Amino acid sequence: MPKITIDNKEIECRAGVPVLQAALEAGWDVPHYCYHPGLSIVASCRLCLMEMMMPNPKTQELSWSPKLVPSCQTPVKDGLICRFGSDTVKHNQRVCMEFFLLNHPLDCPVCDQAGECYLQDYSYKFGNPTSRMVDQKLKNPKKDIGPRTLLYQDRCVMCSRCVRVTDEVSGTFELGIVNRGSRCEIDAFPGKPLDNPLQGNVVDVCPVGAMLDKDFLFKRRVWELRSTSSVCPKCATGCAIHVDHADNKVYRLKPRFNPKVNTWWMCDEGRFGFKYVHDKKRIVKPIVRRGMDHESPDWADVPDIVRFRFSELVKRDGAAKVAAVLSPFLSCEEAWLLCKFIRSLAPTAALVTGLIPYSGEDRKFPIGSNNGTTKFTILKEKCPNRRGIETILKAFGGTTLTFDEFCKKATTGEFSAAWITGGYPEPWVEKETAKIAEKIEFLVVQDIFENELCTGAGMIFPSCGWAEREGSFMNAAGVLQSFERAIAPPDGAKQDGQYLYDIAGYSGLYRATRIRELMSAEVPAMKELYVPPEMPAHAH
Amino acid sequence: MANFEPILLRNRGVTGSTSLKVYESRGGYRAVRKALKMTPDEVVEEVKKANLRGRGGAGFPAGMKWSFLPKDRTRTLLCVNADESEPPTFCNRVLMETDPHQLIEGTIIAAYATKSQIAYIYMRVEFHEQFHIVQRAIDEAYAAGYLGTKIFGTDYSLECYVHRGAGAYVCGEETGLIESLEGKRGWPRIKPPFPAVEGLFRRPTVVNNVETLSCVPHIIERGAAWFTGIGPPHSTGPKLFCISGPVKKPGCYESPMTISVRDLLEREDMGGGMLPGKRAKAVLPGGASMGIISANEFDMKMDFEDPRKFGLLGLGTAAAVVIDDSIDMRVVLRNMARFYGTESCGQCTQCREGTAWMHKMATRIAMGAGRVEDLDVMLQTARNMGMMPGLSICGLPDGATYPIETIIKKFRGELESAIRAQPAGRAKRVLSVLN
Amino acid sequence: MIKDEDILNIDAPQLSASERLYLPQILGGMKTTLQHMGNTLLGGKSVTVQYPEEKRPMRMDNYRGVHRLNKDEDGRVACVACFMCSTACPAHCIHITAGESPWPDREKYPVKFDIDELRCIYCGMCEQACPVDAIELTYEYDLVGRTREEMILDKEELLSIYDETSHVKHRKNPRITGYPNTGDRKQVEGGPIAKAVKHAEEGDTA
Amino acid sequence: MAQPAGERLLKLSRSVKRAMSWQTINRNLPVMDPKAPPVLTEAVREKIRGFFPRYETKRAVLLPALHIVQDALGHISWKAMAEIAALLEIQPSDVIDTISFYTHFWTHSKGKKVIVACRSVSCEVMGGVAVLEELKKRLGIDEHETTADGAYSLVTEECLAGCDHAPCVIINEKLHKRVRAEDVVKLLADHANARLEIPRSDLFDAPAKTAADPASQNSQAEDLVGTTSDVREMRES
Repeated sequence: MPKITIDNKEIECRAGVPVLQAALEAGWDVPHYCYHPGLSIVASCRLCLMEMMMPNPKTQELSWSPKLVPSCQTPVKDGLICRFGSDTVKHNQRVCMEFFLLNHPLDCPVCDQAGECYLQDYSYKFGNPTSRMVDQKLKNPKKDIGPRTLLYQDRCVMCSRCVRVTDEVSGTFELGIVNRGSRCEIDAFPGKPLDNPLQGNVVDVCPVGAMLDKDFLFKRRVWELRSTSSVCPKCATGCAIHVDHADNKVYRLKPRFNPKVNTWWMCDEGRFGFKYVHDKKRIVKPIVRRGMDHESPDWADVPDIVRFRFSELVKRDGAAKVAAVLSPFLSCEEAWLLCKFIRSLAPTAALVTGLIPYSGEDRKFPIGSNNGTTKFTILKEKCPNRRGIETILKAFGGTTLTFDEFCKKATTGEFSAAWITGGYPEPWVEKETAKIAEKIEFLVVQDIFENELCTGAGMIFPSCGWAEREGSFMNAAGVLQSFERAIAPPDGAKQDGQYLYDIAGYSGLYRATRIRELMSAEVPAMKELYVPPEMPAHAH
Repeated sequence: MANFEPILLRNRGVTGSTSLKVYESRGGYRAVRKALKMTPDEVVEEVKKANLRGRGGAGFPAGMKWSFLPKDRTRTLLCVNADESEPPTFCNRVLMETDPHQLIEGTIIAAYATKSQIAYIYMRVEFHEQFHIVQRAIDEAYAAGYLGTKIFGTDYSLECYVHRGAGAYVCGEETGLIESLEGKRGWPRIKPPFPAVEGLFRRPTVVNNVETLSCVPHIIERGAAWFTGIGPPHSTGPKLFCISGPVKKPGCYESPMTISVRDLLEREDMGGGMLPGKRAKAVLPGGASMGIISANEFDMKMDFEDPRKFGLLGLGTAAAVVIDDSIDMRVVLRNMARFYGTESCGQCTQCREGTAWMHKMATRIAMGAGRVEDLDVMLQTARNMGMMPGLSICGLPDGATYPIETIIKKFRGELESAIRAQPAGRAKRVLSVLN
Repeated sequence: MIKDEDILNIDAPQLSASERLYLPQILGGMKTTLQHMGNTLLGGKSVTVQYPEEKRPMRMDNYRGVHRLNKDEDGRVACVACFMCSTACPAHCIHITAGESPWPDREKYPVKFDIDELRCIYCGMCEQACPVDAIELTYEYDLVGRTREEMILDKEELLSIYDETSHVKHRKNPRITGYPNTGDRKQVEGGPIAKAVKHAEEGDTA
Repeated sequence: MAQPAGERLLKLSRSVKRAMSWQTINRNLPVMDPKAPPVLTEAVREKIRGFFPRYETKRAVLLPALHIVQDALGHISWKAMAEIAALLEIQPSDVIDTISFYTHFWTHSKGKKVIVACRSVSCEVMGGVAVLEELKKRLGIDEHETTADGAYSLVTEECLAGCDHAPCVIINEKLHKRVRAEDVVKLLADHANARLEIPRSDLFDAPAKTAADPASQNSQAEDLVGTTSDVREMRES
């Protein structure tokens, strides 16, 4: 680990990073626009310039170099001495901020970026309060550069991050820079809009309000949003994300830095795939069938009903006639609780891995990259926790089945009681699968939307969207990540974990961390929860 | 040195000087034969000894540049910078239209010294005639076996292509030129890595100016000692000086770097004095980017060192334009600001925004709606954009700073009185219409 | 902690004999009452007003009554839906839904703009926060309603209050965010500076 | 996509005309008809391919290719850009990126002859402004415009490196030296004012072999959709 000295303070930093990154991680707030740790370095914003000690070419004596050097372009080297606190550096920052704001429309009140805008933050911290320019500002119209993204050209600071994202991350090259000098603009070729599956990252990397998401446009001011750490449930990659929500509503998802999984990026499929959480057609109440009637019991009575029905059947038909289908949308904790419950009543019950949804092929980015150069992958496995469920089933042992095996056995009437969990955002029960409902005497269906199994179900539980639950997912690469609850479940519904907790015989409030402790004692693979390093503000 | 025998321009005025036959009959392609008998390192050493400083503007020694190439390189490329876009410079144009074979010979020697396989001549698109002249000369050289595979019967092969630019000043910067050659926008690259290590197509690349390369055959032929004997020790060799503006004989003249601006302006074998009825007020002595000198500074020596003493950036391209006293200094200021405003590439913030802002202010001043404080803002903006050693990727903003700063500093009285002579409140009214 | 030496004990002042009679004070009070009575009976000048038929004159410019939403010169809502007022509101009584504006000179406008007048504490922070002076408190104080819902004023009601009050209390300082002089660059004849100079020259001769 | 391309373009151009400050340029729609025949002839393509061996990457051929296309078509239309991109195996956005950087390339159709007036400091000192004004007056057009008959386009350039002959003007390839305002009429009337007097190299063609034909190139619609600001159209501001 090289040691460098910034502003007379010696810090230890990671090898191979630029001085700027080291300074940001060590707590300095160095203004910068064009630098992004996940993109190539262009050193064009000239805002992160620093003074550096250099040997004099003639005398070899160390002295402050007369030229300010870009800290984003200078790699750390043991013994490097630099400073950000000197007057020259500060003067340059002030001057640069004036230049950045010369042609900026200053329309913060109507700009969606206001509140998380680097231009605002840096102006407050490093800039001048007034502009000396009295002449007319350059004005550019906004551009509809893609089906999901708008470009407000006059707010642009020409950091070219967006262009580099399309060049280096997605590999689709839709964006380019047109014109030169102060008339430089970002643009796409007409008819070749920004529509790649990773295009949302362009909005994330934009340090100002030039690139905006049509989906979030004008919906909320960002300071009203609260951010919760979560994991994207849309595919087995399991990108670390932030769920931004307000008033019990999810407004947008943003990627969260995770060096092991998604680095700084996420795909559009995940980014805009949260809408089902607010679907009006969701199941929000537990439902019990009594004869031909359906009624919705009080949550307090639910554990007794479930236990009674299951134990009755176990007594009658034996423990082996019970099965639990664990959907890959369940968190590890929920799956563990369900297994625990089923096995406590029926020790030889079959545990089944739920249906794994696949769609298309794995997509690697940048397009045309191979294993060594891939920066991002969208997997064809469209569920977050297949590997977690499998790990838990393995730990429980006994009869474990795949979903197909279960269906085959169920159609021959091998099970008299089953608990089938769903939680799939898309319809998942096929005609063949629906038939098993007739063959199972007591069927518990736990799903987010009503499905074909529900008609034959003895009991229906509302499942919650992942933003309403807490727990952990294990992605396809085996990284276990926790996600927190962002919003409350809809009225009447209860978090899956909570009612499973109650049914499993625990009392009190369900906390994923507690279950994880209990679980990891039994399932050693669940011990290693990966928490990505917290990045300082403005670090990317 | 009044009767200095021209070296680079020795074929000027000779009929058919652009043809291979005439060039060879006047001693051409002797140097390259001599050089091909030497080892490449010896050629580099000779040029280094001659202290041939680059004629493109920065004055970096050419031999030194060549010696920065990595020793274990497999493929080197040579770029000839014929993108002469600095106003009011035209010496490369004169060299190419009078003596294209001299350039080709210099290119071959430089390519041999740097062990390059391909030489690209990056020529600005406005040089239409010059392109045809050089291209035809190259064709002739190919036909004669001076270019192509196994040139002059040796084992050395060299391809030489002309690459035409498309109208961008910044492509005269070496990394901008390289980017442009790669088919991209001419945005200068961040350094390091320097082109000598990683340049065109990520290979070691040498970029030299036309005039620099035209000197090379003479150094090889007559030796470094002869070359260093010309001119003062820090500024050796013959240099082309351009003069334009209202003088009797505007044009390109060759001389050692011992002359002063006054010599260039008034000597009979050079500018020949001002046109009747005109009086010189100022001179931009080294191309636009170096800055301006007023009439009482005409004794400035035109070499690599002296201009710094007069607040200028350097010698630049040694192309002087004379501004007579009928010209309003506000117009010159506007012209300079406009040039950098339109030619800034837009990569670095200071340059992109600063040059455009100065253009706006200078235009307003020139149109008679300036304010005295605009001069101060311009001066500060110019400095904020970065004076040497610069804040940006390339030197363009430094080049933009010097003319603006020297014009405002040296002609502040004139500018201020012009602004004060405007009708009262006019600037305010103009600004109210603008905003 | 308050220290003992910081505490100052003050004894009640002793009243004099005449003060203990209270008569001068009583007489002083009676004098005012009689004066007003005399004025009413003889001069016909009444102190009380017959509210709500009559209203007392008041300082219109700084009274903090019911809100209004200002309109711009073209009669459009001046609000740009920046949410500054709802952010500043300590009572959380302003609820805005923003949308893309149908007008070319602005991009955002309030689709819905509700103020819960019962939650409002009339502190005037919304007025302070507004960057375009679109929300203002008026001199209207007699706000009544039969239900709580009625007391939530929507955009139309707030705009109609502007119509009712704007002749008395003008919009403070109409400004607009963004683009004061807009226009397609290609439509401008000559450059903007040249145009401005020409304009100024016309002014010079005039 | 049921609408015919012409209709769509017309609609698009109308929407651009109507738009004001918050005008939105739509990049989702192609501005060219994908079914229209290619604008680059095989001869032009062959000429471009001839440059491939000179450079290590195909992208590096972009500048020569643009010169060739501009010489053949008079300007580089959106369709031409897309075809060049396909030929050089790069993205069209890279082509517009490069084109827009250089002042020499035109995305709009231009006249048969392009007059480039120098406005550098030497030319301005020697009276270049008067020449430019005279040119504007005689042609009846402003900078960056084309005469109605498509004969001339007028542009300005920062320096033509002909300062010893200031003020100078280039018409197509020919440099006219020491042009005085009173010479302009004669200059424009001269049919040979764009002819180069020296023998040409055949590496590049003489420019503007074809006349600007607005109807054939859909240039009207293309002009309207063009980039929002243009360094080539930078006037006094």
